[in-house]
Amino acid sequence: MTTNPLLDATGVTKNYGAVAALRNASLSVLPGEVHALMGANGAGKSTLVKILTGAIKADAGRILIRGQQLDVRSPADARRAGMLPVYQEPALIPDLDVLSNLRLTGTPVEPFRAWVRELGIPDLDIRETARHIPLAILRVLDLARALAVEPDVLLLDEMTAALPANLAEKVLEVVRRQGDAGRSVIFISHRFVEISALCDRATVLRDGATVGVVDIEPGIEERIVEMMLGIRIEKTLVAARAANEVAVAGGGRPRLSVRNLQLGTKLNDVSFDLANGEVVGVFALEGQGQDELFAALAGSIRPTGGTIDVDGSPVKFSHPSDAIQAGIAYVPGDRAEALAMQRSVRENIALPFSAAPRKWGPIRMRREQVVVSGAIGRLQIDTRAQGEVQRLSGGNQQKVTIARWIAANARTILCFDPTRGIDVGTKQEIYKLLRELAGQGKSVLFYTSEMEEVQRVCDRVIVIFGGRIVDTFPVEEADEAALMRAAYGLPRGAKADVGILAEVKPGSSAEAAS
Amino acid sequence: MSRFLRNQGWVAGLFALLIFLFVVTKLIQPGYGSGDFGSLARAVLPYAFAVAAQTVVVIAGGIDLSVAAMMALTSVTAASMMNGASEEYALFVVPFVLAMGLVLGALNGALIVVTRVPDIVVTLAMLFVLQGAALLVLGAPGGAAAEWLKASVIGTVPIPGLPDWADAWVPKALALLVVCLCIVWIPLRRSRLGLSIYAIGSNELAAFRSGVPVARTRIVAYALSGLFAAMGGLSLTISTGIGAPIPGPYLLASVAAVVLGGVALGGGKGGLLGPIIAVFVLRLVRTDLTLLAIDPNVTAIIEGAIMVAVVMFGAFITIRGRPLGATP
Amino acid sequence: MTDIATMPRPVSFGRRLKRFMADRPLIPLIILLIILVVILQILRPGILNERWIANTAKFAIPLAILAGCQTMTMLTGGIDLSVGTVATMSAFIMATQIVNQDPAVAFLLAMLPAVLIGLINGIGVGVFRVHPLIMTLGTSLIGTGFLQVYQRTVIASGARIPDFLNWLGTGLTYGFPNALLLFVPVAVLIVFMLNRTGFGRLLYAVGDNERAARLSGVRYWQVITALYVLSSLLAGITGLLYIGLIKAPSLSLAEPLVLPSVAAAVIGGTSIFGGRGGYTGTIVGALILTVLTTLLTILQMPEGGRRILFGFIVLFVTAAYLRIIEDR
Amino acid sequence: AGKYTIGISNTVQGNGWREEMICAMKAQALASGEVAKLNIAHRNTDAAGQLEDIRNLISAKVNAIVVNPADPAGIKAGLEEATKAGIVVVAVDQAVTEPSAYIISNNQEQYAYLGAKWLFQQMGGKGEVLYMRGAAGASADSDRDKGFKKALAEFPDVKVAQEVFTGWQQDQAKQQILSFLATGTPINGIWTSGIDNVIVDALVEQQAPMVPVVGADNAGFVGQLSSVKGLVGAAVTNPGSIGGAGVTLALQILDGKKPAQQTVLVEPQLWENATEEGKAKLKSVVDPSLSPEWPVSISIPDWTTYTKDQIIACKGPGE
Ligand SMILES: Nc1ncnc2c1ncn2[C@@H]1O[C@H](COP(=O)(O)OP(=O)(O)OP(=O)(O)O)[C@@H](O)[C@H]1O
Ligand SMILES: Nc1ncnc2c1ncn2[C@@H]1O[C@H](COP(=O)(O)OP(=O)(O)OP(=O)(O)O)[C@@H](O)[C@H]1O
Ligand SMILES: [Mg+2]
Ligand SMILES: [Mg+2]
Repeated sequence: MTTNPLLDATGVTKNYGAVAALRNASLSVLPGEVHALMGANGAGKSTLVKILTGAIKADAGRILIRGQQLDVRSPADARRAGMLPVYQEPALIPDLDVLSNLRLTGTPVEPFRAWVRELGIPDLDIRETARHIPLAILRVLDLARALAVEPDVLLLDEMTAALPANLAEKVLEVVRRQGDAGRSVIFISHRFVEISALCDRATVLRDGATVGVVDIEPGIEERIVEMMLGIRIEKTLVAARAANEVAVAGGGRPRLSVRNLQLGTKLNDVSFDLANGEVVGVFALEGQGQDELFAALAGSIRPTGGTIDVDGSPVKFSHPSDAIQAGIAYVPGDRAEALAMQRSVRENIALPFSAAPRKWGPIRMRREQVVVSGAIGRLQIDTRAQGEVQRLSGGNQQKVTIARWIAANARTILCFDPTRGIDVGTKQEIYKLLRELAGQGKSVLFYTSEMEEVQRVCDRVIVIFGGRIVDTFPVEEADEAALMRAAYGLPRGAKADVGILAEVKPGSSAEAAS
Repeated sequence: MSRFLRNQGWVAGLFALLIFLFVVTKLIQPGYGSGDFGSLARAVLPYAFAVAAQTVVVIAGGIDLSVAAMMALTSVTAASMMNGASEEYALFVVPFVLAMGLVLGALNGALIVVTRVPDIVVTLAMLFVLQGAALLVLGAPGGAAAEWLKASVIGTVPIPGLPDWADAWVPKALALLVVCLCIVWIPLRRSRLGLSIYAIGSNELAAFRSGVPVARTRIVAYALSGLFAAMGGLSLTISTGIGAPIPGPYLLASVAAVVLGGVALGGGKGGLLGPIIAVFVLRLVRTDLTLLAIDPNVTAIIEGAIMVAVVMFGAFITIRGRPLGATP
Repeated sequence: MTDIATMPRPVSFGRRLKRFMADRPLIPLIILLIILVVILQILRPGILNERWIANTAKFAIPLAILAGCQTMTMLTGGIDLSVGTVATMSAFIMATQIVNQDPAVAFLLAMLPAVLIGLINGIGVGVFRVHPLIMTLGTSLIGTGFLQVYQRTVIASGARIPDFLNWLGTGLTYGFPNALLLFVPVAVLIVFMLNRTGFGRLLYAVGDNERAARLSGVRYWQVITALYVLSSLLAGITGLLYIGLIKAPSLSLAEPLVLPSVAAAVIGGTSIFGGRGGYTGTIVGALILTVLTTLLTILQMPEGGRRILFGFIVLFVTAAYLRIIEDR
Repeated sequence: AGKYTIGISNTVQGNGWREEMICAMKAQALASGEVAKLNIAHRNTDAAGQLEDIRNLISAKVNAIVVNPADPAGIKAGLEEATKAGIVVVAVDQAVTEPSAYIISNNQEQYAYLGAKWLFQQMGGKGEVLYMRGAAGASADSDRDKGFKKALAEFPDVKVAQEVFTGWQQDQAKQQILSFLATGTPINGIWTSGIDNVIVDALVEQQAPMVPVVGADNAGFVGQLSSVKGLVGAAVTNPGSIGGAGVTLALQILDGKKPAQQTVLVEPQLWENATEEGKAKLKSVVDPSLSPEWPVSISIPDWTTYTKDQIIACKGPGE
């Protein structure tokens, strides 16, 4: 093995009009290493990956592959050079079945199947149309497709962000083995647990420029965070939720009361309450019915049985606007679902104001401006590219989806994985925000794919497995081991090893910063 | 099985509708026979090619408003070349005109790629350009077609081993249609190029990121569309014996049949079989209306209503049939 | 990839100009319009007089209003191909009903089919999710059919163009076409609606991301139904204006305006995929097309050549315009 | 009462002239008493579409087909099949190349020649003429072009100032004439291919100098010839009622009375308002009760037997 870098990029620059996505980024990856690419939202990580793989063209910069300057102009070129990306958005063709997708990219089928099994999906139907496959599985298939051609450099852009813990864990294992086999991986994630469990070195980007390269060793997280954010932050970030802060469930009737909710085979007999001023967490592995639960509460689909009471009176939602009328707002995890990408930040935030026909008339611009900028300020949205939401970074887009309901002053917010793909700083803000909302007597239902968030934000957590609520914990008891066990449908108290994440002790240095 | 129904249910339903219409036709006009079926096949011919042309680009996520104008141009070119020429000369004319369709189609695609103007606008502009070119080739309907070409759509195909009464139901026009479509479509469908066409229609960004040469694939899709349109233009010249520079009603008909045939406007879905069956359905409806001597003005109403009703029905069953629990 | 100097260079005048125009997309369009007029003046010195300007405005106005229908529907990712039929129906019904009806009654009767077709379009697109192209095509077929049936019933009574429409369509006041009295308020209203009202916001939002709009509490069908009814009403009013201008009620009166109305909206910078565009650009687009038509009439060129030129110019203008605005 | 079923195929819909033709067919079928049912395929289409209609009419087993051909040669195959199936085929308005078909038509070449010659004489045999043709590519248009060119050849000092295709569309013609007038190019006469009343309207509206105008015998234009001050012009007859004549011819053949030749031509007449006797003639044919797009010559002597009420009612047998 040589010590010459496999991939060496220097001085990469990319401007989008006035916005500089990358100013002076460099990245050097050695053979056989798992190299983390880190940075806050909008730092330019995805942009760099896209440039390295020919998906977009850099304005300037030099890229050497195995010491040679290669002209990578399209993903097909990158593929030939042995560099395979898994982008932040799924890349399977929605209307083709999996097999055709493989043929399209010239991926060998058998290795692909093997990888898919390895990654924890034993029963994939290869003739299934991609459109009908859940997002998390699609991400895994994307990865398997890249692995199947044995790439020299694998570039994973927030691969684990949309994955439930069980799948994420398999992915991490596989990625680690790639490094062991002498192949390189560029790994983007906002989760320090993953970085420290997996990576050898990390390159940190800030505002489009590389600000440092560090070896991953215990205790390095703080330095990374420091570099990423450019400021020294408090050593121990206190949990957003103070231990003594008890739900102000003011004895009155619950804000939201769900009884025996039924939805085909997806939800079974789901009952729980959400009090005013309470944040209730929902924890589940992928596809246990949490999507359906949120969709039903948001008025997107109609339950087949059971009742929902809001403030003690029964409601039936046939459209999201009914739910909104009842003060219930839904923030989807996929921001592409929530935002009008070509419209301005302002219009996106103000969208609910015009929804009802009686609000179709002239807009009171001044009043709207006040409300909207209040929300923007509250979430500290980076508005440099506010003319079109699509030009914001992923994290800032996510903030807009929440800002909308802050502006509309919704009483209950259903947050479906709101911190997916969001940097540590922003995450803290969101946690704080959710707690503040609770403090104002609002109620939040909060699904997350990251366990430690449960402790930071929630008062209570309900665990769903197979469409049923299998357990409800007060937050004090919701340590990761307990949550994990419940999420796998194991009875409380049973001792079982459920993978590497269970080994990470709560409060270990690895996650102090995240 | 359920996947087959999900993918092919629409085509199967359409086919059932076609059979039903044949039964109705037989009831209206008990004398309806193989000769009349031959007439139907001949009427279908230009429409079927127009629809094939439209289908390819719609699957690739585009639309081609210049289909009818392209047919007019290729038709007048063929007719004026064959005017006064020998029978053998047509052997050269046919491939020439097909190549011309291919090249002009590719030009459509190249203009879309190079100018980055939306396809609907580029092909709208090309509609005017091709119409103009057709008028320069032939100022008025005219020209001629070789006799052997004209004969190639009249009569039936004798199939060895089949009794005469069965042969009578295989008109040459139908055989010609099937052969021409299959020669292009079947190899395409099986090739990576075919997959690429579906891919760019389904999700262009994802296709690009999967290594599909998006621009080249789009040009190829339009070139194939041009090829089918040229076949349509030739079939017009063959069946009428002349070329007409003013485009026929094939644009609207092709869009309607594509949608009736279960190919989603927007791309990525569907096949060629559905739209072709839809063409037969639409033509047979016209035959039935003529057989019933319905007031001609009501015909337009009925045709429009069928189009709207069938598509609404299709939308309705997709809304109802959406799997429970899928997040809308 | 090669090393490119990353030093900030002084921004060249050309780039600054381009940036300037990109931020004000109307300016390049207006420049183009002026260039066309200058060419016209060079070809036919003296053409640029008051009378010519008034005439151009007269013909651009109906086109601009119909293009307004296209702009609004295109913002939601739709298109309204039934505007031609609707305008024709209103015009024809007005001209024939005025003969033995009170003007107000005739007006209401004339607007009735507009409302009905708009409603059907809206319900088809908004509730049943039929593709707008197909839906509006279907209703325009149906409308044409009904109009032809209707025509039979009024052959005996004949037609008359009400004086008021005559005055509105062709009259001049101080050299200004009276049609401006209708157009200016309509245009102001559309622009205001798109930029400053909740409904306008929703058009953009729905066209950009329907699911996002839905999650924000927007009921798609309400917006779409209101939109298509509005579009149809505008088309109906255009029909009345147009009949005042043309003064010959024919059954295809406004059909030739349909494709140009789409072209005008596109040239004016409205995206046919929805979510982007506006009406001021469309107005200039309509003016450009009208002047272009005059220009091509004046060029003594065979019809074929003229159409070719028209097609290429539309394509070129759209492409150039996209280039200018895209690197904002 | 009647015993025959007659099929009709026409490929231009919504045009006043063609609508009159269809009404004349219906009225004549009714008036003859010999027709049990009409089967009318009447829509906008081309030769290929007309072939389809003709074949459908053959499938419907009609006794005779009266057809206004989209193209003389383009429907040959269909007409041949019809004759083979024992169906009488009559082409109206325009000729066809199929030898077995009978033809009764207006003489289009003569139509143009007559009008153009009169116009050039009015212009004093010199000057600029605005030549407003029909639809580019249509066969009636190219026949008329022959007639026009023939007349032009006889007047070497007459020049064509501009040649435009109106597409036989009122609105297009109006826009063209307005932009032409705005150029201020002097002209001495206007020849139109039947889109005439909007041209006169435009001259009046724009207060442009009146020049001689030649059009067809459409009700609107004929009315203008008697009412518009200063307008000198001529209407050349192009009766849409030729359709009724076609039905009559078909019935005669079905009854065994074959005409001497395959082709019967109806010669156009010219009605002008330059002379007193012309004015009187125009006065007698003016018919404000008709739609302005309808030709006023709603009947053809010897060939049609229906009344004016019948053609206006536009009802065939059994309706
Ligand atoms: N198409 C575009 N047009 C304009 N600006 C863009 C575009 N794509 C990215 N940007 C800008 O470039 C910057 C970097 O974006 P990028 O997506 O690379 O960030 P990231 O580091 O991947 O962030 P995240 O962690 O949120 O995914 C952001 O400020 C973003 O607004
Ligand atoms: N058009 C608007 N512009 C700015 N803010 C608005 C607008 N419409 C509503 N809001 C804000 O959103 C919040 C909730 O709006 P919602 O529509 O539920 O209130 P509402 O009582 O229906 O409003 P209204 O008083 O206008 O009828 C309010 O606090 C209000 O300030
Ligand atoms: Mg990113
Ligand atoms: Mg990003």
